[in-house]
Amino acid sequence: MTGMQLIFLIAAAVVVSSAFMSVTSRRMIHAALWFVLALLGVAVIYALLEVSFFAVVQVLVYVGAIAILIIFATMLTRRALEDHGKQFNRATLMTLVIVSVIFAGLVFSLRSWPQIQSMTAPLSADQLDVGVLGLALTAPDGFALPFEVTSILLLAALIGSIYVAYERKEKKK
Amino acid sequence: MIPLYWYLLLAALLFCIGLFGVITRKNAVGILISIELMLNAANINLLAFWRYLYSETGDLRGQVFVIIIFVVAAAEAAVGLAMIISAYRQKQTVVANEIDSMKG
Amino acid sequence: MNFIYDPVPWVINWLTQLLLSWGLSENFVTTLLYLVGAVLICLGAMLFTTMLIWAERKIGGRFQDRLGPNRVGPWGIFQSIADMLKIFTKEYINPVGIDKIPFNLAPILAVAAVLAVWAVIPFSQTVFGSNINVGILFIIAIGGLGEMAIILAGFGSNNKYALLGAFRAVAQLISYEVPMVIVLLIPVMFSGSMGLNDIVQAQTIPFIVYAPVACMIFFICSIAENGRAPFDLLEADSELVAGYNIEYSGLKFGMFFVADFLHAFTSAIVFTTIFLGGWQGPGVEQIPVLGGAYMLIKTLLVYFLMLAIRFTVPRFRIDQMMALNWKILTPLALVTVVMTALVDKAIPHEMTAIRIGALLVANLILWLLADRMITTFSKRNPVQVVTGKLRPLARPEILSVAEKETAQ
Amino acid sequence: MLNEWLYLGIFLVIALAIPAAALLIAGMLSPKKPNPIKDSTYECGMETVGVSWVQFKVQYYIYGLIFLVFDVEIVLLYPWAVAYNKVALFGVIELILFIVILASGLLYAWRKGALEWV
Repeated sequence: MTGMQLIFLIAAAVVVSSAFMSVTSRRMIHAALWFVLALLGVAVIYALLEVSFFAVVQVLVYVGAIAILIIFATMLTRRALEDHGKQFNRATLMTLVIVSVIFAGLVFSLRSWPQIQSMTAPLSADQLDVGVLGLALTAPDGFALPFEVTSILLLAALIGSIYVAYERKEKKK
Repeated sequence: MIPLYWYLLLAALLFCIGLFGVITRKNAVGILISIELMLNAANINLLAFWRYLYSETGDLRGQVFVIIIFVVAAAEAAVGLAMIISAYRQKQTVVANEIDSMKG
Repeated sequence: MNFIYDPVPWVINWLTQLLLSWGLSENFVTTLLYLVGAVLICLGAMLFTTMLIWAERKIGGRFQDRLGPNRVGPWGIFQSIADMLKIFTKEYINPVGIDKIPFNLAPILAVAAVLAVWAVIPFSQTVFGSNINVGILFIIAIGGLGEMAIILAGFGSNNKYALLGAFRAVAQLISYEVPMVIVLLIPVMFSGSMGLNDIVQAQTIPFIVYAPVACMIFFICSIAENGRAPFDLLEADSELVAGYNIEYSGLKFGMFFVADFLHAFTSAIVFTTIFLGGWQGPGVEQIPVLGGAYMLIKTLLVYFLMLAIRFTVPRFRIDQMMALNWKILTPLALVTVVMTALVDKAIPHEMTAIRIGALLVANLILWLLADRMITTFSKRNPVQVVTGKLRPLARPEILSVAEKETAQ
Repeated sequence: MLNEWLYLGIFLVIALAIPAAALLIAGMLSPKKPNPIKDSTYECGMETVGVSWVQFKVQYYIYGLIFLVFDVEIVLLYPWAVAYNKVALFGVIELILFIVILASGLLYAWRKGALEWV
């Protein structure tokens, strides 16, 4: 076993266990904190894949922004269902069975796939260059249109969520 | 080196945990967290496939897809949480089953 | 390689040869050297901080016409060591109802989030930890971990004020991250890389010369990210009890304290690296060790400037602070990026002098325009008048404008 | 690249370990004499009323929201900035379009009054 595999296994164990804790813990704020740990583990996985840009963006966007937003929202809605009451609905056992079946199916289909054992060489400096991605994102025959569309999607999300979340003044008075 | 299927197994496991959370969680914020976990699983898959099968060909579709998923995840978190907050303000609950009518 | 001209790589080289000659594997030697380097840098930064605390108190004293620490040792130079001994032996108080793991993790994470920035800083041409190709984003991302530490502290303390302080702090930090992230696009555009050493290498003429507006915005934002005056609302003792760290005692509080000072110095280093040319200076090509000296001098100058601002400028109100960020800095940063991209593209790259001149002029024009607009805006909306009664104001000329408004 | 990440990983572990070790040592040196008054929640001498989980106003969420959208968009511009010297004028126009879309979001928030700290 090489050092890299060891690091992968540790990171994967952290990801899986903290993801599990985050979907099962009672208090929502704990769930959010476990979620953060899972995200950091995923960032380590990205670093092992040598996609540094995405490893850093994972921390920046998920941990630095989305997780903080989730924590803010948890604080805003905490009066309901925080420590008391059941956190899960009745179908828990049934769901467990279904999810296990799905997982078994995924593993089975992976086993029958020919390229499953593929290995890879370290990336060359050219492939590591983030600028290549930038060029592809702005080239007219590349991904320029999807890139602009994402910005419109975010604009729509911003306007929509401010409209929904913002307390109207006249209601308060 | 790490074989490809390790990444795929991890992603599958993460996806199933997320799915479990989405179905069983009562708290709407919890459901959102679970969805984000599933999106992360998809991202691991996309990047692993790009790295192992497409990195030599100069095909960047895998990476661009991940970028778009980041954007979608951000938009989803923003709008989803805003709706949860709004629903909480109207009905004082974050239990997904109880927010079943959209009428204010 | 000469020991006197470039000592650190010389030592590293010698150590590598020595360890390899003992028959250790190459990977193991690399890992071991990385470990030693990391420990040295972290410990060095922490110990340096204790000296900085003394310097800051001394300089702060002089700014405010006091003596500052003057009892322990000559000029009170051992004051920090005495404080350190004291804080090491103080009791940890664990208040009722704390959430143990977040409560204890928060001070560790607060320090680690600042220390980690030092991993990517180039100290001289040949001495840098990691010239990772996403260095700038790494620094910003690590800042996100600092926010997480604040949230952990606020939530773990089981105290209303701590939680409220934490939320205010996080709101401030994330807000000021926005113009900072926007403005950092400009050095990346000029140098064509996100690696910090590449950015320094590109600065034969420091970026402050031809991106002064970006530089100014970054400077303001990094002061705000430190939570120092005039942006010290996070621990404004007259408003909040003490902010998110209210329930901490002993060295756990000390860790937040250290993180605060270390953060200020770290932002001075980052500022030097990104806008002042880092280790660049006359003669570094021949004698790389000079680069370290240039770096230190520049950083200390920036740090002194930060101290000067801290000890002279009064504090913002929170609404003013947020307005400054969202209504002035963010739009200005967006305009700066667009303008820089256009001007830089318009003039061919070979005409360096003209390009730099044009960028400088464009920046100055932008600065004047922004200043004009802010002045007009603030004249038009002078003060918030509270139900017909005027607040006492420090600047009478604004008062007269406000009076005119109410008279109409 | 993996070597750079190895260094970063080691550095992060050390950066976590040093403060943790300091806290542990101080914990061994320091006295432990808890009593109920000392351990009570500090609220300027007042008795604590209710749980610490006060309700927060939505303004924090709004700032978080605008921050999230800006952060994601700008971070996606970084690959563009790295490639800046190689992109044609079309790339710059695209940037302007991108930033105009972003700025209109900010303008909406401004008009809506979502940027005011009330």
